[in-house]
Amino acid sequence: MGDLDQLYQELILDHARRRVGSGLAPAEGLSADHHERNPVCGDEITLRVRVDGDRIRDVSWEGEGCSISQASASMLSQLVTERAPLPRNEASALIDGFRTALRSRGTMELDEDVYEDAAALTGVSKYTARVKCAMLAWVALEAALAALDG
Amino acid sequence: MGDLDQLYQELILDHARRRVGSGLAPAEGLSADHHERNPVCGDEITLRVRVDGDRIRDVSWEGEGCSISQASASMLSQLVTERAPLPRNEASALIDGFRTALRSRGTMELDEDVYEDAAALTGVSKYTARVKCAMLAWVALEAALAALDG
Amino acid sequence: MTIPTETIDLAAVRADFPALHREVDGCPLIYLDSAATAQRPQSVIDAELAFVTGANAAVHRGAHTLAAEATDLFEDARATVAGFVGAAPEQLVWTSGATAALNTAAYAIGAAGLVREGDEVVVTEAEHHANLIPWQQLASRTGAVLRHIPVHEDGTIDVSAAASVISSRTRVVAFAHVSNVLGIVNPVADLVALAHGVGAIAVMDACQSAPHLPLDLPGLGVDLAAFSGHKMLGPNGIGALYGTAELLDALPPVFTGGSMVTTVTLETAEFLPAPHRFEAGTQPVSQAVGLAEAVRYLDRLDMGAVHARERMLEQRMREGLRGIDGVRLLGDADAERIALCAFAVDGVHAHDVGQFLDARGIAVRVGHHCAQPLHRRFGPAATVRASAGVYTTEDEIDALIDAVGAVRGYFGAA
Amino acid sequence: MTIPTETIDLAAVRADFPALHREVDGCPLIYLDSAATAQRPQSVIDAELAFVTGANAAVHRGAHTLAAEATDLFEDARATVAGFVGAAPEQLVWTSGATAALNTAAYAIGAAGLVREGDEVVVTEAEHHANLIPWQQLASRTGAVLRHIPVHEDGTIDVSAAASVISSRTRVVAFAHVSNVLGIVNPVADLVALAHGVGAIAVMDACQSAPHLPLDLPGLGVDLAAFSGHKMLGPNGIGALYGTAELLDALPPVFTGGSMVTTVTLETAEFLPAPHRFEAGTQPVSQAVGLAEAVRYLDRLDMGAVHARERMLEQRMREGLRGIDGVRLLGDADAERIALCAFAVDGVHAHDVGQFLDARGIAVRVGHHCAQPLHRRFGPAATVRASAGVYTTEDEIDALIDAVGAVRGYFGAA
Ligand SMILES: Cc1ncc(COP(=O)(O)O)c(C=O)c1O
Ligand SMILES: Cc1ncc(COP(=O)(O)O)c(C=O)c1O
Repeated sequence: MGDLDQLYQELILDHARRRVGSGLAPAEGLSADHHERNPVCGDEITLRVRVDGDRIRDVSWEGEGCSISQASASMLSQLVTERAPLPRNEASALIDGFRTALRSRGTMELDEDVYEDAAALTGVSKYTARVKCAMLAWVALEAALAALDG
Repeated sequence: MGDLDQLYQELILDHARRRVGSGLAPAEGLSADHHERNPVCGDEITLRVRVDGDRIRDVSWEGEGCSISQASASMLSQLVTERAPLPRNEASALIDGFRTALRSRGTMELDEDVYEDAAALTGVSKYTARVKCAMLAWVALEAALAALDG
Repeated sequence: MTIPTETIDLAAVRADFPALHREVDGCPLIYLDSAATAQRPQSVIDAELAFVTGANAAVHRGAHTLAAEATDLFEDARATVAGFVGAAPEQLVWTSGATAALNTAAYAIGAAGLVREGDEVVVTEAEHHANLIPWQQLASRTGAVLRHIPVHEDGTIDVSAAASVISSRTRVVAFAHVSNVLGIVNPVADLVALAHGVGAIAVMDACQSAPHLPLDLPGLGVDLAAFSGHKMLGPNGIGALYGTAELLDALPPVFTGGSMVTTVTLETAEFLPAPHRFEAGTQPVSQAVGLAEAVRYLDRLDMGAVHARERMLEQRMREGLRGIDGVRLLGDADAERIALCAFAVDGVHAHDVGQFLDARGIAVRVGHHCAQPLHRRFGPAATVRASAGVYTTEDEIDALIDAVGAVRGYFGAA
Repeated sequence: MTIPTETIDLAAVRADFPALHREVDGCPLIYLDSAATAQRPQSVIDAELAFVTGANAAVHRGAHTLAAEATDLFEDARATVAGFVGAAPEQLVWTSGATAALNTAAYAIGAAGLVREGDEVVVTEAEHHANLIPWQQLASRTGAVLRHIPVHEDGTIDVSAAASVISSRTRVVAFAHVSNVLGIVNPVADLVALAHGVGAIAVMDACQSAPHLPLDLPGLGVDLAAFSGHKMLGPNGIGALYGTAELLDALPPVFTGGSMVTTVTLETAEFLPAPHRFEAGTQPVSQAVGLAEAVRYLDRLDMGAVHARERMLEQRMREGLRGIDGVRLLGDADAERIALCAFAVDGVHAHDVGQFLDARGIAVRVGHHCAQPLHRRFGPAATVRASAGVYTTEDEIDALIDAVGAVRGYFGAA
C-alpha cells in the first residue's frame, strides 16, 4: 500500500462519506457546543456534547472540511457514543492520547482496541500539515467539555 | 606614499589645522547662511556666503568635524575668496565638478589649476564613506547660493 | 507579443535552480507554488553568500572598509531594483516584504492625516489580506469608511462599479496589479484614473506582477506600490515600497530607530529624507544584494520573453483544467493573465486534492490563499492553486492536468 | 566566574568564520565591530543554504511536502531560539530585527490603550535610538510624557534617580540590558522591581547581551524584550520580540496581513493568538533556521564560557586603552561588562581615528552609534567603538591598543 493509500484508507473515505453523528442532536438536558476552525484551510466544525452528570451521552456535529477532518469527526462521534455513558475523564484521556500519537511524526500508533475506527488515523501523524485536520473535532470536544466546567 | 598618507597629505592636515575662512564674517550686504550636517558622524558646518549681485565676495564658516571635512571647508573658502569676485555660476560649476570627481570612486582627478589646494582631496574619492565629509562645505555653499535665489 | 518564447532556454534556466532538482516521495518535484514563494537561481544564492563571507557589515554607519563596501553594494542594489520597476533609487524603500510595505503605507498615510474621519478608503473584493486588513485597520484607527469594488463572475474588476464606489470622499484606492487567486491583470489605468480623478492615492500591490510582467511603476501612474523579493527569485525577508517622490516626502516614518535620523535628543528626533527615513535599524543587506541579482537574472531572461512564455503556459494550464469534469476555475476570463489557476474539484476538498498531487511530487497550494473575501464571493472556502515560474515546463503543466484528472476517481467522487 | 576560559578553542572557532579570513589593504582583517553586526560561522551559512536549496517554501500555508518541511523547521527554530533565552516557544515572536520588535511593542502598547494622555514612559539616557525614538513617537501619539533616567559619569545607571523618575504615572520602563556604547550590564533587577512596583511594563533591549551573556528572560522578570539575529552570529533580517504570555495575549497586532488571521471579511478580521498574531506575511524562514543554528553554535561554545572569555578581553582592552595618553573612555566603571569600549582621542576626530585603524586592517565603528543623547551627555559628538565577538583574540586587542597609541602622533596631535 502506497503512502497515499495508507493515509486515505477505505475506512477513512467511508467515514468521510457516512459522517456518523453529523447533524446536531437536540440540546436537551445538559449540553455544550463548541465551534472550532482551522484558519489555514477554512475547515470548521460545530460540535455538541450532551452529558449526564460527569458522563457523556453522545457527541454530534456539523461541519465542512477535508476527508480527514470529516472522517475524524465521524470516528470520534462513533467512538464516544458507542461507549456511552462514557466518563468525562476517560474522554479527556482519549483526546490526550490521540493528540500525542498524531503529533508523534509517525513514531507512535493508535491502539485499535482503544480507538477502534479512529485508529486508522495513525497514518496522518506523518503529515504534519494534516494533523490539524484530524484534530479538529477532538479539540472541539475538549473545548466543549471545558465549557461545561467553566 | 601609502594609501593613508595619500588621503591625509600634509596639505590636508595643514588646512585642517589652519581652517582658512573659519569664523563667520559679519553679515553685511547681501549674504546667505546654510547649516549642513552629516548624520552619520555628527559633523556640522554653518557656512556664510557674501555676494555682490551675482558675484561672490567671500565664504566663511564655522564647524566641527574630521580633518577631511575641516580641510575641505578651509580649501573651499580659500579657493572662492582668492578668486573673488567670483561669478556665482562659476562657483556652481566648481561645486559640480568637485562632486563628480569625488563620486568617481577613484577614477577621476581634480585639476590643480582649477581647484588649487582642494585638488589634494582627489584621494578621498576612493573612500566612499568619506566623500560626504569632503562634500560637506561644498553642499553647504550650494544650498546657501540656492537660498539667495529662493 | 513580438518576442518569441524561444528566446528562453528552459533547460539552461532549470539547471540554474538547485531546489528544483529534489524528489518528493520518490517522484521528481514539480513545483507549482511559485505564487507563494519562488525558487532562487544559484546566482542569487551565490550573491548572498559572497556578501556574507566577504563584505558582511552594517551599512551607512562605519568608516571601515567592510562597511564602505557593504554600503556601496546596498545602494547599488537599490538602484538596480528601482531600475527594474522603472523607478529612481530614491523612490525605492527597502522593507522586509510586501506586507511590511503595505502596512508602512497605511500607517504613514494615517499619520500624515491624509485619511480622516468620514473619509473613504477603497479596496477591491479580490485583495490578498495584506492589501486589505491594513486598510481596515487604518479605517478603524481614523474613523474612515472602507468600501470595496466588486469583481465580476469571470474574475475581472467591475470598473463601472468602481466608478461609482470611488467618490469625492475617497482618499485611497488600493488594488492588486494581479490577484494571487485569479491571476488576471487588473485594469490599472482605469483604477488610477478614477483615483486621481478624485485626488485619491493609488496604491498597487505588485507582488504577483513583478515576477511575471515587464513593470514600469511610474508609467502606470500609481502613487505607491509594494512587492516581495521571495516571489521574484530573490531572498526572503526583503521587499520594497515604491512611491512618487512627492508622496514619499510627505509621509512620516512608521518604524523609527537607527540610521534614519539626523538630530536626536531625548525629547525629539528629526528624520532623514526618503527613502532612508523609512528604513529604521540594521537593513537586510545580503537580501537586498540577493534581490538585485534576482532582477538582473530576470532582466537577462528579458521580462518580455518571460511574459510571453507565461501566456503560453497559462493557456495550456487553463484549457487543460477547464476540460476536466467537475473542475471549476475561479475567474476564467480570457483577459491578460499570469500562469496561475485556482480551482475547486467537485466532491473533493482542496486539502485532499493537494495531498493527492503531493503524492505525485506536484507542489500546489490549497486553502484560501489569504483571500477569504474573494473565496466567499465565489463559493468554496478553500481552493487549489497552481502557479508557474520562469522555470516551469509544459510537461509539468501536463502532469498537473493529468493528476487533477485522476482526483475524483481516487476519492470516489466521479 | 567558575568556568575556565580554556574551554573555548579559539583557533577552531576562528576557522569556523569564513569572513574573518580576508584582507583589508593588504593587512589581515581585525574585526572589532561585532556590536554593529557579528560575522557568521559556516554552520549558520550552511543551515540557510540547505534550507534555500532544499525545503524552500512558505510556511503555515500549504499541504505539500516542501511547505510541511519548512513549517516544521520554522517552528523548531522558534523553540530553539526561545529556549536559548529561557522562554517557551509561544513567547517568541519573529520580527525582522530588534528595531521592528521594539516598534511593534510600542505601537501595540499604544493601541491596547496601556499608555494614554498624561501617562509617563521612562527610558534611560543611554538608549540606542531604536529603544528611544519609538517611545518618543508613542508619547507623541498618545499625549504621554517621556521621561528619562540619567547615567552617572562612570556610565552606570543612576538607580536612585530612577526611583524618583519612575512614579505611579509610569506605564512603561524601557532600558537596554547592555548599552551599545558603554558596554556595561545594567541593573535589570532594580529597574524591573521599580517598574513592577508601579505596575509599569518593563521592556528590555537585549541586543548587546544576547550574544555575550547567558540570558534568562523569564528569570530577569522583564515583560518584553527584543534582540537581533545578526548581532548573535545569525543572519540579517531576523530578530525577536519576547513577551510574557499574559502581555502578548493582551496586545493587538501591529502589522496585519496573511497568516495571522482566523476569519476575514471585507469589513473585519479576527486574529490568531500570539505569537502568530504578530507575524503578518511571509516569514523570514531561512533566517529563522539560520538563527536557530547560531544559538546552537553559541550553546556548544557555552554561554558561560563565552562570557568568561569576554570579561578577560574586556579587561585587556579597557586597561590598554586607558593607558594611552589622550584617550578618553566613555563610561569606565568597573562594573560587569561586555568586551566593548567607546572612546575619544584628544585632538583627532573619531572619523580620522577609524580611517587610521582601517588602514591597519582594524575595523571599528565611528560616530554616535545611534546614541546621540548619550554622546551629548559625555561630550564628543562622535566616538570610536571597538567591540569583540566570540572569535576575537588577545592579539587583536593588542593590535588595536598599539594602533590607537600611534594615532595622535600620525595626526600631529600628540
Ligand atoms: C497579491 C499578494 N499580495 C501580498 C502578498 C504578501 O506578500 P508577503 O507575504 O511576501 O509580505 C502576497 C503573497 O503572499 C500576494 O500574493
Ligand atoms: C543596543 C541596541 N539596540 C537596538 C539595536 C537595533 O538593532 P537592529 O538594528 O538590528 O534592529 C542595536 C543595534 O544596532 C543595539 O546595539
